[in-house]
Amino acid sequence: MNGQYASLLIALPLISAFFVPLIKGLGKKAVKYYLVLITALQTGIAAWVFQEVYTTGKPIIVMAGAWRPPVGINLYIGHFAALFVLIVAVVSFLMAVFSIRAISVDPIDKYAMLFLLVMLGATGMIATGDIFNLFVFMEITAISAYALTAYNKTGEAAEASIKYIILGGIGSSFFLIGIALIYGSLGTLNMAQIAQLAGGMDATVAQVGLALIVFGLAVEAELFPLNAWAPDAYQAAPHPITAMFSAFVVKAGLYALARILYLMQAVSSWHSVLKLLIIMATLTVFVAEFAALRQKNVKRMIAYSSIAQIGLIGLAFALGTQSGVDAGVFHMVNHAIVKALLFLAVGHVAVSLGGAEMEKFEGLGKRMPLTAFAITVGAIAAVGIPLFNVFWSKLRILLATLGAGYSWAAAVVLIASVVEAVYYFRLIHTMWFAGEGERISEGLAVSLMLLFLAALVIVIGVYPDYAWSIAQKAGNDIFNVADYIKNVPLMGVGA
Amino acid sequence: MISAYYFGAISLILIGLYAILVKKNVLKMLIGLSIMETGVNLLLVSVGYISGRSAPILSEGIGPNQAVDPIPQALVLTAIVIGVATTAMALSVAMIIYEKYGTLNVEEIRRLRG
Amino acid sequence: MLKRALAIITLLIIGYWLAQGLAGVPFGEDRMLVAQYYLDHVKEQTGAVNTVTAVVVNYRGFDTLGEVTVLFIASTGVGALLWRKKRERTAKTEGSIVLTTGTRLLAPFIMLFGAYIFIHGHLTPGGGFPGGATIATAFLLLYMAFTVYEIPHKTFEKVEGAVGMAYVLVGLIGLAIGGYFLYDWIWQDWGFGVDNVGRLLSGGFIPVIYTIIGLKVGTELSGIIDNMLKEEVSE
Amino acid sequence: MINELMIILFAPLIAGVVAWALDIKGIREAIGIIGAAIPLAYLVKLYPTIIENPIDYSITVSGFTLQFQLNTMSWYFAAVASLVGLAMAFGMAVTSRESYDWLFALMSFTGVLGVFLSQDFVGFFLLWELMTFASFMMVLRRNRHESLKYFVLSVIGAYAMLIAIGMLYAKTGALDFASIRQVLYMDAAMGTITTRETAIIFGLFLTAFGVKAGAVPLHVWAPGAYSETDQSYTAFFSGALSKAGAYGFLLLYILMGYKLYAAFGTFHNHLTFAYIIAWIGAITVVVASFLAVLQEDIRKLFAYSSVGQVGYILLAFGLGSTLGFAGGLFHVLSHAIFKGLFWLVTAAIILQTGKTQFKDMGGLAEKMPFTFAMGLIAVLSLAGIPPMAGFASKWLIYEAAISAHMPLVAGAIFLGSALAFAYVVRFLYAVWFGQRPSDLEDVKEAPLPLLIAMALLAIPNLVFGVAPGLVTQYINKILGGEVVGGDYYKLVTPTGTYNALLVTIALVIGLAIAGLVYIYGAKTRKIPVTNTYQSGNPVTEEFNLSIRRNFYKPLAEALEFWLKYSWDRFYERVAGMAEDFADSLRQAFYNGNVQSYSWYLAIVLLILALWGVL
Amino acid sequence: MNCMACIEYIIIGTMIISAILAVEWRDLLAATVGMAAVSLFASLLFFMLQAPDVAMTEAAIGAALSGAIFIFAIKRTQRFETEEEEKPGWWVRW
Repeated sequence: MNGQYASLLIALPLISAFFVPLIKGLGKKAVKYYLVLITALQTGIAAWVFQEVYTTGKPIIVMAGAWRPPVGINLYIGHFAALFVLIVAVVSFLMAVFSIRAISVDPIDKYAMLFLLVMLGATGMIATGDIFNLFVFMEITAISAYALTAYNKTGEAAEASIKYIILGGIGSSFFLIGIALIYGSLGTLNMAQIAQLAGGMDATVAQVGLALIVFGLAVEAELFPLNAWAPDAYQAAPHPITAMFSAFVVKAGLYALARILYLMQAVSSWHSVLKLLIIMATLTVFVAEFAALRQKNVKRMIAYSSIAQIGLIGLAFALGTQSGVDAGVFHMVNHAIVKALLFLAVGHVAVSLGGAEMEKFEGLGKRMPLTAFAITVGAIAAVGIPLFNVFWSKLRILLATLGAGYSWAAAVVLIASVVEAVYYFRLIHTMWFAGEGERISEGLAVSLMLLFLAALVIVIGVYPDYAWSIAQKAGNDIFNVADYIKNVPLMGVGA
Repeated sequence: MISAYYFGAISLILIGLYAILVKKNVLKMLIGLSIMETGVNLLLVSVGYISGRSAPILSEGIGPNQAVDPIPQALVLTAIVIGVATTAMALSVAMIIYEKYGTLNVEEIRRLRG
Repeated sequence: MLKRALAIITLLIIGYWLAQGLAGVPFGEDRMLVAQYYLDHVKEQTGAVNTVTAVVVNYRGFDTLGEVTVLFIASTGVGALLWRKKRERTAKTEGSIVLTTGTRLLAPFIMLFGAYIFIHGHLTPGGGFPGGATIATAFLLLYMAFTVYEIPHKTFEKVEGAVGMAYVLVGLIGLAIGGYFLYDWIWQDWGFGVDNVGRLLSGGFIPVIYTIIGLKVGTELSGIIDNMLKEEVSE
Repeated sequence: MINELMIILFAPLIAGVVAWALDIKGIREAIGIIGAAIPLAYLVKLYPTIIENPIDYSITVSGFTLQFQLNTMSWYFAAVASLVGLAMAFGMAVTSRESYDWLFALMSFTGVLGVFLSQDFVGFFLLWELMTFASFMMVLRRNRHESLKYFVLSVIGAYAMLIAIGMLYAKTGALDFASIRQVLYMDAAMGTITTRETAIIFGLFLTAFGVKAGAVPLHVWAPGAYSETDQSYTAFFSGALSKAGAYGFLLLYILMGYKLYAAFGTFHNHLTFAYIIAWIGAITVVVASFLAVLQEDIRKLFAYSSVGQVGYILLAFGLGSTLGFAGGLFHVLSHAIFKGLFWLVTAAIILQTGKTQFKDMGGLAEKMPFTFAMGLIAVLSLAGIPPMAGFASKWLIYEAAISAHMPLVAGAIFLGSALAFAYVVRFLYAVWFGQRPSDLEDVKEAPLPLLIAMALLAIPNLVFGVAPGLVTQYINKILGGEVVGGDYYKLVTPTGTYNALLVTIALVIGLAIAGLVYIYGAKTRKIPVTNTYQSGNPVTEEFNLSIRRNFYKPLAEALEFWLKYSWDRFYERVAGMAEDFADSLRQAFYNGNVQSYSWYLAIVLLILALWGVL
Repeated sequence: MNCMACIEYIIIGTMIISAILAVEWRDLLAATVGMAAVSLFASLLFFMLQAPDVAMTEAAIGAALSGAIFIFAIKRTQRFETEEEEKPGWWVRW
C-alpha cells in the first residue's frame, strides 16, 4: 500500500468530525458509538502505519499536494511518530469507550467533535515536518483542549479554561514570534531544511528565536513555572479528557520541544538553552511532587504527579545525549500507559461515586476491588517499583542524567520521588485498609480496559526488551538529526 | 536603528502583555491578548516585506522578482483566523465565568488552587 | 503602582531583547528562499495569479485545512459552552430605521460581495476567509437590525459539516487520483483552464476550495454570533 | 535455558503470585511452603559442586545485562536466607490468614536472594528495590505511619545507592561488579576519580546499606517496622533482610576496598574507611542494646536487639582483618538463626495469647513447653552462652577486635553482651516463669507448623554451636585461606582457642550433676510464686517495679539526659517540616490567580531576555 | 524623510496610542472600540506592507468580527472594570 495513505491519519478524524453534525439527529447513544467506531478505525490505520514503519525501518514521508518538502508541507512519520500516533489512537479509543459511561453533560455531538479534533491535533503535532504547520496543529490541540476543559460548564471548569487560554495564548504568541525570526533569517519553514541551515544562522537571531520557540512549547509541555494552568485544567476537565491530556496532549508538546531543540543543535546558544531546560525540568519535578503531597482531591494529586513525570521526561530530553533521549521516549510510553490507567480508574471512581475527593476512596478496595487494584498497580508503577514498567525508564533516565554529569538534578529528582512514593502509598492505604463499604458494580467495558492497561504495565515491567528496542529506535529518530535531514526528500531550493 | 514597523509590532506585543500582567478584569486581559496577536501578525508581515516591491499578485505585469515574500502573508492569514477562534472561545468561557461567579475579577476567580 | 512599574521594566527589557533579535532580520531585505520558488513557478504549477492564495490553498494546503479546523473548533466550542436547553434572543430594542432599512437593502449585496471575494480568491486579494467573514457580517447586520431574526442554525450546522467534509473529500480525491493528499488534480491532471491563467476559470481547485472555505467560514462565524447573542430563558 | 539460579531466584516469587491469585485456604499455604523450600533444596543440592564451579546466569533485560552468580560467598548468604525463609513459610502457614501476606513475603524472599546472587548493579538495585517494596507492603497493611517511615528511609537509602551507582557508571562505564572492581583497582593507582568523588560515593553507599542494616542513626524504622507486621515474617525481615545491608558493606570492600584505601589512607594503622564502619557498628551495638533494655513490648525489645546484633556484624566487618570478616560472616548465620527463632517464638506467643506487653505475660513455660524450650535455646544463643552458635560467632568477633588492637570497640562488644544478657533475662523470666495472669490459663501449645519452623532454626543453633568448625571451614573457603584454624569442634585463632565440644561435655556433665542434685538432693516444697523482686526499693503506687513492669526504670532514669534526644523525633520533625513546606509551596505558587501565573511567564521571558542581553 | 514615511509614522503612532487607550480605558466597550481601532490601523499597515490579502482579512475578521463578539460578551457580562478592595494576600494580588 502506498505510504501516502498515512495521510488518512489526519483525514479520517477530520472528515468524521465534520460528519458529526449530520448524524446528531440519531441521538446521543449513536454519537457515542460513532466516536468509538472512528477511534477504532484510527487505531487500525495507526497500527498499519506503525507496522509499516517498523518493518521497513524507513519513515513514511507524506507530501501534501505532491509538493516536495521545502515547497509543500510534509508529514514525517518516522519511528517516533509512528509509535506515538499509535499511542494517541489507542488511548483515544479507550477514552472514547470510557466516554460512553462518563459523559452525561450535553451537547454530546459537540463533545464528540472536539474529542476527535484533540486527537487530530496531537497526531498532527507529532507527525508534521513543518514548523508553522506544527503551530497550526498545536493551536488545534490547544483550542479544542480549551473547549473541552470548560465542557462541564461549571464555574471551576470555566475558571480552569480561562487560565489555560490566557497562558496558552501568551505561549503561542511568543512561539509565533520565534517562527517569524527563524523564517526571517532562513527563509524556510521546513524543519529538515531549518536543521540543515541552522549552523549558518545569525547568532543573536538564532538565540532569540530558539528561546522563544522553547518558551512557547514549554507552556504546552508544562515545564515549571509555565505549568500553572495544568493542574486546574486536569482537575476540571471531563475524566476521559484528563487522561488524554496526560497521555498524549502534553507529550505532543514535549515531543515538539525535543524535536526542535535537536534540529537546532548547530545553533551556538544550544547548550545554554539545554541548561536552562534542565533547571526548569528539575524544578518541575520537585515542585509538582511537593504540591501533590497533601492534596485532598485525588484527581488533582495525580495531575501533579503527571506534571512531575513530564518534568522527568523533559529532563531526559534536555540532557542532549542519545541515552537521555532514548530514556525519555521510553518514559513517555510508560507514562502514557500508567497515567491513562490512573486517570481512567480515578475518573471511573469519580463517575461512580460522585467525586474524586480523598474521602471517596476510603474502602474502595471493598467497594470497587478491580478499580482499586488498577489504581494500585498504576500507583506502584508510577513510584518506580521494579517489575513495573516505569522502573526501567526511570532508571534509564537517572543513569543518563548522572552519565551527563548532572548529579544534582538526579538528587533533586530522587528526593521528589520519595515524596511521590509517600502520597501514592497513602492513597493505597486509604483504598485498601481504611473504611468499609458495599460492593458496587464496576461495568464490564471499563473493567476490561483497566485490566488491559494494568496488564500492559506489568508485561512491560517484566519483559521490557521489546518496548525498549522500540523506544531506542524512536529516540534515535529524534536524536539523529542527520538521518532526519537525509530522510526528507528535500528539493534543491536555495540550499 | 530598528524599523518603525518592528517598533510598532513590538510595542503592540508589549502593550498586550502589559494588559495581561496588570489588568484584573478578564475581558481586559483578553483584549490584551488580542492586541498581542495583532502585534505578532504585524511583525510577521513586516519580516516578509521587501523594500520597493509590490504585492505578490502576478497579474498586471508584475514579475516574480518584483513581489514581496508571500509566505508570511499566508501564515498571517492563518494566524488571524486562529486568533479570532481563540478570542471567541475565551469570550464564551468568560461568559460562563460571569454567570457562575458573578464577577470577572481574576482575584476572585480562584476556586481552583493549591 | 509598584506592580505597574515592575511590569513596565520587565516588558522594556523583553522588548529590548526582541528588538535585538530582530536586528538580525533587517527590515525590507530580500531573504526569500522557498518564497522565490513560489513566485517563479506559481503560474505554471497552480494556475493562480495571487501567489498568497496559491501558497495558502495549494502549496501549504495542510495549514489551511488546519486553519479551517481551528475555526470549526471555535464554533463547536462556543456552541458547546453556551449550549442550554432552551435559549432565545432577548434583545429589546429594534435597530434604528436607518439600520433596518440599510440592512434590508444591503444584506444580500454584502453576501454577494462576500461570494465574489472568495470566488476570485486566486486572482485578486481576498479569498475564503475575508469572503466568509463578509458573509457573516451580513448576518451580523441582520441580527443587529431585527430583534427576532435568527439564522436557521440547524441547517447552518449541517452546511458547516457538509462543506468541511467536502474539503477533506477534495483532498481524498486527490489522494485517489494522484496518490497524494490534497493533490490538485484539476490543474495537474486535467489541466483545466491552462490557457486561462489570470481569468476566473483557472487556478485548479483553488476556487473550489475557496468556495468551500467561504461557505464554511461564513456559516461558522454566523453560528458563533448566533450562539453569543442568545441567552438562556427559564421555562 | 532454565538455569538452577533462575529457579532459585524466582520460585518464591512465582509461588507467591500463584498463591495470591488462587487464594484458596490450605492450597496457598502449601504452595507458599513449597516455593520457599525450593531455593533451599537447590542450594543444598548444589553445595558439593559450588566451591569449584560457580554457576553463572545472565539475562538481558531492556539492554541491561543482569548477571547472577552462585559462588562460595553468595551461596553462604543465600543459604542463610533460604533457611530462614523456609522457617518463615512454615510459621506463616499458621500466623497469616491472607494471600496478600504470602505474595509480598515471598516477593521479598526473591528480592533478598537476588541481592545476594547479583553480580551487577542493575540487578542488585532492582532486587533491592523489590525487597524493600515487598517488605514495606507487609508493614503498610498494619500500620501506615510506621510503614511509611520505613519506606521513606529505605527509599532514601536506595536512591542514595542509585546515585552512587550512576556516578560509578559515569566514571567507569560499567555496571557489573567484575569490571567496576577492576577499573577501580586500576584507578587507585591513577587517581582519575578524585578523593572528593570517592568520598561522596562512599558516603552514599554507606547511607544505602546503613539504612537496610539499621545502623545508628538510620535505625529508627526498625522498631516500628519489625513489630508492625506478621511476626513470622519478621523472622525473615530481621533474620535475612537486614543481612542485605551487611552484605552491602562486604560488597563495598570487595568493589571499592583498594580504591578507598588509596583515597583515604590509614588512621592509627587501620584503614580509615573501615574505621568509620567499625565505629558505626560499635555505636549501633551500644545504643540499640540500651534501648532494647528499656522496652516494655516484646516485639520492640527484639527489634532493638536485632538492630544491635546487626551492629556486631558491621563492627566485625569494620575491623578490616580477615578474622573480622570470618567473625562477621559467622555472626550473619548465627544472628539469622537465633533472631529468626526469637521472632518465631514471639509469633507463637502472640498467636496464642494475643498479648505483646511484658506486663500481661507470665508463667507460660508450663503451657507452651516446646515453645519455651526453643525460646531458651534462642536466649542462650543470643546472650552468647556456650555451646550455642551465638557464642562462637561473638567470640570470633571479640578475638578479631583484640587482635586488631581496637580495645574501645571490643569494649562495645562486651557492653553489648552484658546488656543483651540483661534483656533476655527479663524476657526469660517475665514471659515464661512467675505468676500467670488469670486470662492466660487456657493458653495452648503453638500449632505444629510453627513448631516445625522453630525446630528448623533451633537445630542449627545447637549444631553450629557444638561444631562451629562446620561454619568456619566454609568461611575459610570464602575468604580463601586458613583464617580460623582447628577442626569441627575447635576454633583456633592467633590469640585464643575455643573448644566447643569440651565446653559442651562439661556443660552436660554439670547439668547432669545438677539434675541429680535436684532429684535426689534437697527436699522441694511448693511455694506460691509471687513477684518478689523489687530492686531494693519500697513498693509504692508510683514506683512499682516488677520484672514485668518498668523493670529497668532506674536505668532509664540514669540515662534520662540521653533519652531526651531521639533520632526518631528528629526525623519526624523533618518530615513534618517537609510537609509544611510542601503546603506553603503549593499555596504560594499555585495560588489560583491567573495573573500571577502570567507573571511567571513574564519572569521566564525576563530571564531569557537577561540571559540574552548580558 | 519622505511623505510615505511620515504617514507610516503617524499610523503607527496612532495605533500604539489606541492600543494604550484600549488597555487603559475602564469602560470595556470603549476599550473594545480601541482594540478594533488597533486592528484597523494594523490592517492599514498591512496594506502598506504590500499585503492586501492580510489587510482584508484583518479588517473583516480582526476588526469587525472580534469587535462584535467582544461587544456581545460585554453585553452579557459587565461593562465597567470594577475597582475592588484588595482582599487576598500580597502574593495573590500580584
